[in-house]
Amino acid sequence: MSALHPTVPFAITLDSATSLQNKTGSWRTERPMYVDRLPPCNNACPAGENIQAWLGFAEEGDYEAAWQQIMVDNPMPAIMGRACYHPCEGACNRKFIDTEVNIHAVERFLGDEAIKQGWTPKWETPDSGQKVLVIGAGPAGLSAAYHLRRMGHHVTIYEAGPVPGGMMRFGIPAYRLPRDVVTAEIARIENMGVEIVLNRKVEDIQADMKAGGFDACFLAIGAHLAKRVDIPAPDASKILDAVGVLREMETSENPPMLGRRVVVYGGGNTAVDVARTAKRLGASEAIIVYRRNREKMPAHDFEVQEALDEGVVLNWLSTIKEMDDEGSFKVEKMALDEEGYPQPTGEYETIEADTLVLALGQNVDTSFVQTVPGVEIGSDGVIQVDRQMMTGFEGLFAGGDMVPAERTVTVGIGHGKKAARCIDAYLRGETYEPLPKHELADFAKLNTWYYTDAPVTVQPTLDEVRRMTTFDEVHAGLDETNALYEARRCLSCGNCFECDNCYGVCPDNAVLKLGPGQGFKIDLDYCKGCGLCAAECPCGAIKMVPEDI
Amino acid sequence: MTMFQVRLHGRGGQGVVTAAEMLSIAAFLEGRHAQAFPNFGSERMGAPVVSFCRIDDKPIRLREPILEPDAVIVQDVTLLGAVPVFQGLKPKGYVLVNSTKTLKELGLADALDKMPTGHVRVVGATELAVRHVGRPVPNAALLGAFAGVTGLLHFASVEAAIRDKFKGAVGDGNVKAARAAFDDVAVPA
Amino acid sequence: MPQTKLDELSDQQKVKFYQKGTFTVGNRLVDPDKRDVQASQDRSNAITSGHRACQGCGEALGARFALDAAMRAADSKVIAVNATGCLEVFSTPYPETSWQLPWMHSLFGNAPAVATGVQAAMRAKGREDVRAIAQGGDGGTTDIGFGCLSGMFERNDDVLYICYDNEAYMNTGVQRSSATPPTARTATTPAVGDAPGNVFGTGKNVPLIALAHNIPYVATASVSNLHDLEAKVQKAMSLRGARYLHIFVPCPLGWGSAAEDTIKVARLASECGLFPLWEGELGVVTGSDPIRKKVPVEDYLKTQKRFAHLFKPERDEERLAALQRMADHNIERFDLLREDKEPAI
Amino acid sequence: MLKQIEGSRAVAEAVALCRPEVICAYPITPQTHIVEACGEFVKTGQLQNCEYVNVESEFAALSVAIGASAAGARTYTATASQGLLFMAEAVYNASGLGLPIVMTLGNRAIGAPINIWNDHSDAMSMRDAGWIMLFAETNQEALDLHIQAFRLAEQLSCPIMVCMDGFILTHAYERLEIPDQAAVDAFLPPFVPRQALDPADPYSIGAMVGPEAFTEVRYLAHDKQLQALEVIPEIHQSFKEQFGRESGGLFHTYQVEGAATVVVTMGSLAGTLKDAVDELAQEGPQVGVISLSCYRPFPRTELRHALEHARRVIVVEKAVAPGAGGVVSMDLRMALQGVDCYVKTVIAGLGGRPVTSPSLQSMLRRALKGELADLHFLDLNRGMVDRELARQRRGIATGPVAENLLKDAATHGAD
Repeated sequence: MSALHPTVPFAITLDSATSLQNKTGSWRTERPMYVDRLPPCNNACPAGENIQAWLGFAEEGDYEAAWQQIMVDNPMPAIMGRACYHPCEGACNRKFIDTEVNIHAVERFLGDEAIKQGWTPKWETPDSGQKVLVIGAGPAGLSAAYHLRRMGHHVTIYEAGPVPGGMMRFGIPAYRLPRDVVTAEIARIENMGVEIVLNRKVEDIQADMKAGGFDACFLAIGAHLAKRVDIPAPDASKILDAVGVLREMETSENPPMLGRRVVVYGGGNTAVDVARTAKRLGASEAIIVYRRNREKMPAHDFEVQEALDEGVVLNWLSTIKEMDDEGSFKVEKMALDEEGYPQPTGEYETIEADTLVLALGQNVDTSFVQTVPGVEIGSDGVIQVDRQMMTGFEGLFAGGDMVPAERTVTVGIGHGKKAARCIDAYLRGETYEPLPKHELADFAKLNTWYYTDAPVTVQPTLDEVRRMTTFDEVHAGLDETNALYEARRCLSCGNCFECDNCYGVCPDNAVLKLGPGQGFKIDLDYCKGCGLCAAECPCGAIKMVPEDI
Repeated sequence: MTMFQVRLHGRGGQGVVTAAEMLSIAAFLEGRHAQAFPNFGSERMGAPVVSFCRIDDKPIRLREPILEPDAVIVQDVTLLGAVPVFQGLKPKGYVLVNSTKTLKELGLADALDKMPTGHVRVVGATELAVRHVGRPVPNAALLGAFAGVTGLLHFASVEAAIRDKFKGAVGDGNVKAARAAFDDVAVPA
Repeated sequence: MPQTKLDELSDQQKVKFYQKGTFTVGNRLVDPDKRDVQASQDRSNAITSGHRACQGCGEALGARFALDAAMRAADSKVIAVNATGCLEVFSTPYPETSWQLPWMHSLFGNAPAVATGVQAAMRAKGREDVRAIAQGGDGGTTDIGFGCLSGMFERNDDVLYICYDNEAYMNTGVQRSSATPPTARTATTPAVGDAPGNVFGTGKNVPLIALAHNIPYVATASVSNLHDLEAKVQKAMSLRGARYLHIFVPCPLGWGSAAEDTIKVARLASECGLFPLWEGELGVVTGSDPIRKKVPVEDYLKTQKRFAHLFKPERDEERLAALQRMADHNIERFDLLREDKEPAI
Repeated sequence: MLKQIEGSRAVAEAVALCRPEVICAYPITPQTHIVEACGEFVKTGQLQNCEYVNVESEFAALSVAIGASAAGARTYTATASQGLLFMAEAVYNASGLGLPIVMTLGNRAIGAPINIWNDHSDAMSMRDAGWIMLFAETNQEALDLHIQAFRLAEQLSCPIMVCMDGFILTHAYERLEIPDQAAVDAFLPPFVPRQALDPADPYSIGAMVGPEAFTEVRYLAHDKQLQALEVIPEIHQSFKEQFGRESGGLFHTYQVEGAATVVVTMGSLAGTLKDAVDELAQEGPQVGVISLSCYRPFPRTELRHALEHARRVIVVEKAVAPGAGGVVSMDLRMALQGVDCYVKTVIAGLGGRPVTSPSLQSMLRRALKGELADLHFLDLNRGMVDRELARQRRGIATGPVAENLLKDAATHGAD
């Protein structure tokens, strides 16, 4: 047959692998294409974390790399792993298989590990020589300062209060967020060269910017003014506001005196925080009064459940009408109408209480910006910004609870990052344009047969008796093995994780494996376009696209 | 010598084919050419079987069945009425019949009375075999008798041929039976 | 959310080694030697590119899966004998062959015997490190080659026979074989008449017949479960004597299934119970691969046009139920719904 | 070494001397004694480094042989009659793949009616299968041909069928010269396959070849047979020099020189024929005899030379092509195109019917008188046939012909 084997019979005996001359790629009407799709967790993260990427490092046991990946987007993983309400987990595709990946627990593990190991963020941007003023050392301000610093700018934070952290100290109780964690993560930002000036209240922004030679300013003082309702009360001292109570917990030598029976009015997370705090301060009864039902409560269900576990009582479908002379509160029962709005029923009951804490939300103190030309304040009392997060005053940006958005630590951190990018672009005379988002990797794009059943790892929790008496952290962290386990539950939605399925299932050997970390390539000489690789890709990272024929 | 052709009749299980083969071996041992072959058929016990043996001093080309035998050996007298055992037998040929009866008793006396004296013998080969071998296989004894009657082969050749086919005690027994038959036919009937 | 006491920290859940894609072909988190052969850049590609199999061919895939695993197990010292059939035709039309191992095609019905000859030659030459594998489709195995197959088994010749079962004579244009399931439409069991498609009460289960020969190893496998398939090839190659591996390989053309669904269809066949994955040694069933996510037979049948008449113009409830009973019988017989559903690794 | 030995066993001894590495065995009368003896040799160690495989059918026997030969082993098997037909597909395959397998065919008739006795119908059924087909005249030649066959097969990479008449040769005890091992080793070099399945040098054997090259593949198969016509005489000569015997070659001639009448035949019939023509020569002209030792390839040119002075050629053959006549005759007529002679066909010895010297002589006498029909059935029981034909013409539902003929024979005797 051939020169290689001159003696073998003609035509009947053939030299090995000669079919490589037959390029079956010509059969194809569609070709597979490797794509990166947007994982739902990333898509849901207000801080814009590339969660899947850092879980990927964690899966390999490279925790520092994982942490560094978080640090690209979020300077405070240890805090975030505790305080964030993790919308990522709500979006996680794994919940359709068993339970969502316990992302926040892994993040917390990484954050704690970083503090323990003293890891520092890696950044190599050259000094820009430009200066930015950040007003407010809360999540948004710290985040903006951190990111701006990574971009090479000089950042100074003016903080009105005596300690940095903002709502991370004054809004979230210690049993959810231990203060040493907050201190450590803020210190790390300072160590990068961010200057924090405490007890420095800004009255005249323009003057301060000029005096300090700042090229731009980011405004993030938060929302600290408690909303109030008018409840007729003979003794107004028995009515406190939640922000005040939580702030006092942090700043005062002695904890606030709330009494044995505490009523908290409101249905948000702050209401739950206060009720749980009251319990820990020795209240025998902590009652949350809320005008709608449990399903409608804005507070996160798991927090409500933990409060119930700790003995907090929920009294929903109720509004507080007035306080009588004996210090009792008259409560009207409510009923939900067809649209789910509470309507008064005319039925009343009385609740005995030593203190009523109002947890009805906060307003922004905008008094000091009202004089800045061009700055616009909306009807709801928040500052209006454009798509670049800039106020009507050139060079003045704002974010966090001050601007219209959900008020969470994570949103604040996200604002800080975005503002930093916008400010950075502004300083370069440009406009920040976010990259277009990839197509979402929804559950339908996955082939989940390939994933093993792996239920979520349960974080150990503190004994309930101790939870009711101390401010020790309720949830313990994951240990390393469990964090690894949890990271490995990630499905890698929409992005190749080198499972080799495409390489394995191609009947034509038309998928080339390029080696660890290099991914794969379709050999179009031989790919017949059957689509098996795309169909059997577990994570939806291959797309069939029509050939131009 | 001119070609000497022997035809053996018997039934399956009586060693008819082996007898022809042993005969050919004995002739071979005497430096002759010999050709033994069976009248081929399914090898079932009890069926009439014929085998042949040609002996010559020169190579044998002929492959036809033996039509005009120089000798006929009848291993089983029950064949006498059923098969034309003497068909084509040469007038001066030889006949050996395995029986303890006389030719007369067998009803052969008249048919064979033209044969030369001493060319027709009855030998109790089965009886000899039972006595010496312990089994009613008359072939070796008949070969011994054949050597004695025809004088064509030395007994030593027959003995060697028997031992070629039957080893050990069975060979010894068959040689004894053959010897007894050989001796038996040495005495005129 | 369930709760764990702090003092139970040491009792946190044990780590199963990797959670991401245990059933995938490979995984960067697993030791290379524990990954599937198919994950390796150094896999043999016993049958390489350029072959003329249809798009999404299950048989081409099954052949590479099995032979690459066998070559890994035998240090590449493998000789393959191929019965006539699709695999042979699409891999070796003059002047090109796709095989990268010594390969031979003789006839339709004699592959087991030819392999016996190869093996005998190797033994005579003292080359018992070279292993013989015979392979064929279901027609070549369960029908025309069955006599030779049984002979090879009975003599316990040191041959691994691999049947690529696509449940009909595909090479000749989809005619019924003794591996064609009831109700399936083929060119010789058309979907016409009162009971369209192949009839109930026919066919033979060659893996069980193989088992009845008391040979060292018998297993069924599927292209949909590579871990299982490769483990079985490895097991088979670790033994001497006659071994039989029956691999389920969907045929998009013959079954009327989508090319990209080949593995999915195979998966459904096992997950519904119609094609149970099991193994046996010396006449005894020793294990089965449990169903992970049980589905009704319908889910499987609906993927293929050869069963379309069971659903249109109206549902053939009676025969659907009969097929479900077949699946249920397998599930019971091979204990496919037991609890230990995770693979050992 | 001279031995008084059965033909089958002698062949087995010869095969063993050739040191085969794989032997496939399946019983079928009349070749069974050969493979039995081979098995014994392997088991006793007389034949070493040989795998003896008891298969489940003739189809498997040749298939195992195909696999073994393709893997580079010297391979042997034996069969007969129905067995050859049962392996027919593999017979073509072995030659198509160019595998030098040596197979003994203990020639026997083919049923129905089932018949275990000798003729050449089996061999004739595979005459176009691409095998080299050698016919043995005697057991000595059968034995010698096997030794030559391995050398020839391996030299050409082509399978060889060594045909020997069932029972007549296979079961005959004769004085034979069994060569010694050293002589055979000197004559037959170790097998160096032209192709072999080998993991160290993989290729694919048995590709599908379409119209674009199939004719060429077949032409090459034909050409290989033509090469054999040159190689066979060389091997014959070489064998003669080493062993001193005239076994093999393309054909044997006997008294052909100057003979106007020559009988052509194959196999053991030649011996009886030679006796017959010699006897006949006492009363008339010497008739020559040619016995074909090599039937495939058919030595057309050589036969033409040998027969160019003959005026009457009578082919006595042991097979009939119903509706056509004699198979060998057809080949021979092709060979003798342009030679001024006539070719008569005599069908003889079917299903084990004895071919006797008297019958042959009587046939030859008629031939010499020019009375022989073009197609003559030797010793045909004309009465028996006529009565059956008459029955058939009467339109009576007569049942199977074979059964009727048996009844007829019982009633009328073999007249």
